[in-house]
Amino acid sequence: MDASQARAWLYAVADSIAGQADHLTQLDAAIGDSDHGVNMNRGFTAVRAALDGAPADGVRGVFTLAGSTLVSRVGGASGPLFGSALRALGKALPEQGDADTAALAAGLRAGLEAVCKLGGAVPGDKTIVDAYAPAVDAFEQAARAHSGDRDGGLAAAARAAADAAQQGMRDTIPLQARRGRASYLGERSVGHQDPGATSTWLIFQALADTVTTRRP
Amino acid sequence: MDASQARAWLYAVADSIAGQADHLTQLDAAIGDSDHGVNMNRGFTAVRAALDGAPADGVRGVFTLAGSTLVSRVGGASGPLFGSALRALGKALPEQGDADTAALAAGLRAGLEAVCKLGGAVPGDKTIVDAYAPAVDAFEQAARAHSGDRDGGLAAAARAAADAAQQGMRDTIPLQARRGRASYLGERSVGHQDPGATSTWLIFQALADTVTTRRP
Amino acid sequence: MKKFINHPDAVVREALIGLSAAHPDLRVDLDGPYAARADAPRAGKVALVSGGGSGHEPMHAGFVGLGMLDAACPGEVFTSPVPDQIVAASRAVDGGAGVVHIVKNYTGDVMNFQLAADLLGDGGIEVQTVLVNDDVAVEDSTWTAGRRGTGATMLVEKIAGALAETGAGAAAVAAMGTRVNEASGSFAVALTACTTPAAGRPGFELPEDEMEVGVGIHGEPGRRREQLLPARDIAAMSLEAIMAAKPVASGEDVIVLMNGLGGTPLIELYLLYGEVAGMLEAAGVRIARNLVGDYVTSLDMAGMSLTVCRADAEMLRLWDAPVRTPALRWGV
Amino acid sequence: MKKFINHPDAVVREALIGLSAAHPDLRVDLDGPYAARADAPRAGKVALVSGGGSGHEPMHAGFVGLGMLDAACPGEVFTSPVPDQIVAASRAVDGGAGVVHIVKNYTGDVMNFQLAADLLGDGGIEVQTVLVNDDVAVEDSTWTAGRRGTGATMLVEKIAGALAETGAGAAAVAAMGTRVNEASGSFAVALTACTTPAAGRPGFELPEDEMEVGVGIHGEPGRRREQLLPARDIAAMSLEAIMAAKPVASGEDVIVLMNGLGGTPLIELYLLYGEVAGMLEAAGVRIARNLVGDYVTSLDMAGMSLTVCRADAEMLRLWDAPVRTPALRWGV
Ligand SMILES: Nc1ncnc2c1ncn2[C@@H]1O[C@H](COP(=O)(O)OP(=O)(O)O)[C@@H](O)[C@H]1O
Ligand SMILES: Nc1ncnc2c1ncn2[C@@H]1O[C@H](COP(=O)(O)OP(=O)(O)O)[C@@H](O)[C@H]1O
Ligand SMILES: [Mg+2]
Ligand SMILES: [Mg+2]
Ligand SMILES: [Mg+2]
Ligand SMILES: [Mg+2]
Repeated sequence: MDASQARAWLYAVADSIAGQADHLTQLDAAIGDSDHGVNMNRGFTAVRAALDGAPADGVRGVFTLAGSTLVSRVGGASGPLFGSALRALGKALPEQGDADTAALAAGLRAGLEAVCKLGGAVPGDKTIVDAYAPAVDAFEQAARAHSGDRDGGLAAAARAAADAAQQGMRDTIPLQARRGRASYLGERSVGHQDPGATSTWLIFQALADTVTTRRP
Repeated sequence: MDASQARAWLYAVADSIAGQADHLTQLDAAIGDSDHGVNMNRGFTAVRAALDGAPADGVRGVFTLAGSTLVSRVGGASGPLFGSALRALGKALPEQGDADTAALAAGLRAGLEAVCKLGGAVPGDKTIVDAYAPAVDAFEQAARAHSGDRDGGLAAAARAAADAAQQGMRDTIPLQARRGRASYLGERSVGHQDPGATSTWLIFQALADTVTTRRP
Repeated sequence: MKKFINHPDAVVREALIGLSAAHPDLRVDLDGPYAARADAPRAGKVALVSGGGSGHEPMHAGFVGLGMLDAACPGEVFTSPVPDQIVAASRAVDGGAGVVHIVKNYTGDVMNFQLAADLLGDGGIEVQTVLVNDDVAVEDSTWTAGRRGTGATMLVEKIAGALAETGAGAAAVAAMGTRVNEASGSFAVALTACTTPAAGRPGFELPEDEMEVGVGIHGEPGRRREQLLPARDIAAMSLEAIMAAKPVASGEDVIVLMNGLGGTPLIELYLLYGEVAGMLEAAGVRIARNLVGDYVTSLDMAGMSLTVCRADAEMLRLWDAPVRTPALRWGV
Repeated sequence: MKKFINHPDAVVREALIGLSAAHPDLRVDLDGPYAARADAPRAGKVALVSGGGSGHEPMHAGFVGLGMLDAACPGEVFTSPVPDQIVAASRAVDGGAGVVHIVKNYTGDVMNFQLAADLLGDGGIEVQTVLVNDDVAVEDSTWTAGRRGTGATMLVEKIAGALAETGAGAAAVAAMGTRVNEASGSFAVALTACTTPAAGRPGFELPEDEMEVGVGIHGEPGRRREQLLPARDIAAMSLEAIMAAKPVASGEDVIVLMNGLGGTPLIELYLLYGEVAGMLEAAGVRIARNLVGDYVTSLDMAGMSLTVCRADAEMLRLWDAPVRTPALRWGV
């Protein structure tokens, strides 16, 4: 992945979140405080603006800038979590230049670890982690299996990650929340899809779309 | 009219107001503050209780007790107005014993004068006066015309007063209010029936019903 | 109807029980009913008595205390008090220096306070009356009920109350109250109707995109219904109506009350206040003092009222004087 | 959605403009954004900084001033502030004696304040954190997000703020805050949902005869939905839940906060307070101090929260200490 692909991914996330903002907010209305779409949209609108104004650095710079922007502009639970994930992803990548698929896999895992460390959630808590963890697993596996592909397995890994994130997102529905605002509802959180897991899926979906479209 | 007729009238008013309280409150919701039925019902419930506990005095005592009770228990515009009317009616009647129809007519006129003096309203202002004034006129006329009746014209006068009050009440609909709370609405008060005029009609209607039923 | 009540008929009484429990500085007489300063009567001090329908809390009982009212008479919800309770309250706080009644200009309030003043006069207690009629949405005409008393009532109570505390006579206290009233204009806009406990349903229905303009504080409809506007335009419309009726010149001082009608979040009141402050600044008018919050309410109505009082140095000095009441407190 | 706003995105900023115009004792930084005491930093005084999502007004900016907070960081509506603004506010009011953060226990608040504390620590400013988690509707478990911070936050801010004013050190101020939190329990019931400016519609629909029991202050649904009950039963249910989690013995003193969530008329809060006062009296518990009103709100939600804090003599002394803020003021 090069810097322009990284940018394209984040722009695609911004577009996707903007389009889904109302839906995300409505998911949050059911088990939270009706602001998740607003938060994510504010954050990725700021990311877009930051990237527009930033020099065309390497992938590391793109992701750390995006992560810092989310941390500084979103607030709530999602700002620090998604922001720290992107920042950790960036910091795991080479100081200069592009990242190969294996490096990206390691970076995504570093992002997941940052989320788990900051938020203390484990799989099954009905959070971002429930979409993010299976996505990283799937990304790693597919990256290894498709390392011989012309693109180093990036497209296959991204697709696998997006599918796994989607499944993880859906699997949050029957869960009772143990972290975040939804946990206050106790049993009433059962039967609703987690907003943060949904955003996580949108992010991986945007990755898959970006690297697929851009495969020459 | 003797004291037991006077009491029967006031009890009948209490019944009628209780039955129409919601309607009166709804009329007040349109151009006032949604409490006229509640106020009148509180007042006449108190009148009933006061009469229940009072010795069977003459007509004068019955009406002054009822009037004072309204003044002390209702508040708002309707308490002092209807209370003063009943008090003035009582005070215009003989110190002892019954009241003939002419005395009653004079008493009703004294009540009207008390209302006009206290509230400053004239006919056409969309108030109690718009039902009360024609009712008194009609009562006086019919009383004179039917003074030869077995009951001294009481039933005929009461019936005429009730009909005139009803007409006066209906005639408040097209008026723009110039007194009371409805006046704050300006032109928006047009097209609504005045709550106080409606209560006035109920009071005269109860009189007609009482003296008609009791005519042997 | 969704309210924290036990029974519609018991609301006023049970709230007074709570008021009494919450404020040991007040003496609440449940039979009057009235709420008085626990240290009243104070010999030689003019006694300020106010009252009106309940549903406007904290007005009036929330303004009883040092530097403001000596007693307040709460009527039933949106129903003026009865003469008996006004008489009882006035007698309870009369310190021999005279009694001043502060009366909002509503037919019911005026008549009941008048009957009470007559009874008190018969009993040898002279009453001065300050009539408050600040609501510029209604035209001032002797041929109608005239303007309503709304937000300015609390300014009158604060400033006249402070003057009474200095030992001024009843005529002077009443004159000051009247001066504050004359210097004040108010205008209110509602986004929803309110629901009285007794009626059990909203007084009117208002579509999602409309507002009632020129409402009072009794849940009644306003002067007109309009398309909902941005806060800036609502602030401008209200301020213009006030300034047209009660002009303030550039360079003059005002007290501004940005008041919530009960169901409006404070964040919106501050936003509105910011708009008003900007407009007054542009007009060269100095906001010498201000209050932002729920002071004169209309149960759960979502709405706001703006009051602007052209204040001279004496009024400002009295405004700043110590006050210790449940709802207004400073300097002590 | 019917609100006095200009645009959903501008609400917080424009309300801060109004706050700034209304309160010259505050210095409002619109870029932070934060609201600070105009006289901060005060050399040698521990600086108290709080913050959280907007929509809870007067909390927190309404509690900035002498004897309470040095600064407050308002986030977007119902969204915790970001680390940058917490850092900016803390730096602006740091008087060299250390900074205490008062943080309500929500995932977002905890994380953002933690990130800010880390950044401040890197810059040489030591931060002590008081975590407020008084809402007994939620079970206290290390395996979940735990209890929410609600009404007790303002008690913590008042009492720790008074201690900071005496020149106490940061550790002592934080310890006092924690003590107040541990002594406090809260429980809330809502009759309606609230509407955030951004979402534009109520967070949930609640039938005319039902209530949400065990709600927080962010418009979220409660622990359960129940048939609407009389005020007396709602008061009893709330008090019992608090007493079960935070027992108070007969003969002990408490501070009671009967708080409105934004859309509840004050008359209902007094009525509820009367019920609570009667029950506590029957239990031999003495209400040493109380507040009745809207202090910790949830926009326009019709609802109430009850907070009971078992208070020792030191807490009561600090409670009584002078405070001068937009929303709480006495003794000065
Ligand atoms: N401790 C946590 N770990 C991981 N994700 C979390 C945690 N707490 C909350 N989340 C995620 O955050 C989402 C809510 O984000 P958002 O609505 O923006 O913030 P807030 O809850 O502060 O309003 C939840 O749907 C959940 O996926
Ligand atoms: N000045 C007045 N003279 C005569 N009747 C009046 C006057 N003002 C008001 N009313 C009557 O009072 C009625 C309202 O009574 P009510 O609702 O009980 O009192 P309030 O207006 O104080 O709420 C009006 O419908 C009108 O008929
Ligand atoms: Mg949320
Ligand atoms: Mg009425
Ligand atoms: Mg009324
Ligand atoms: Mg939030």
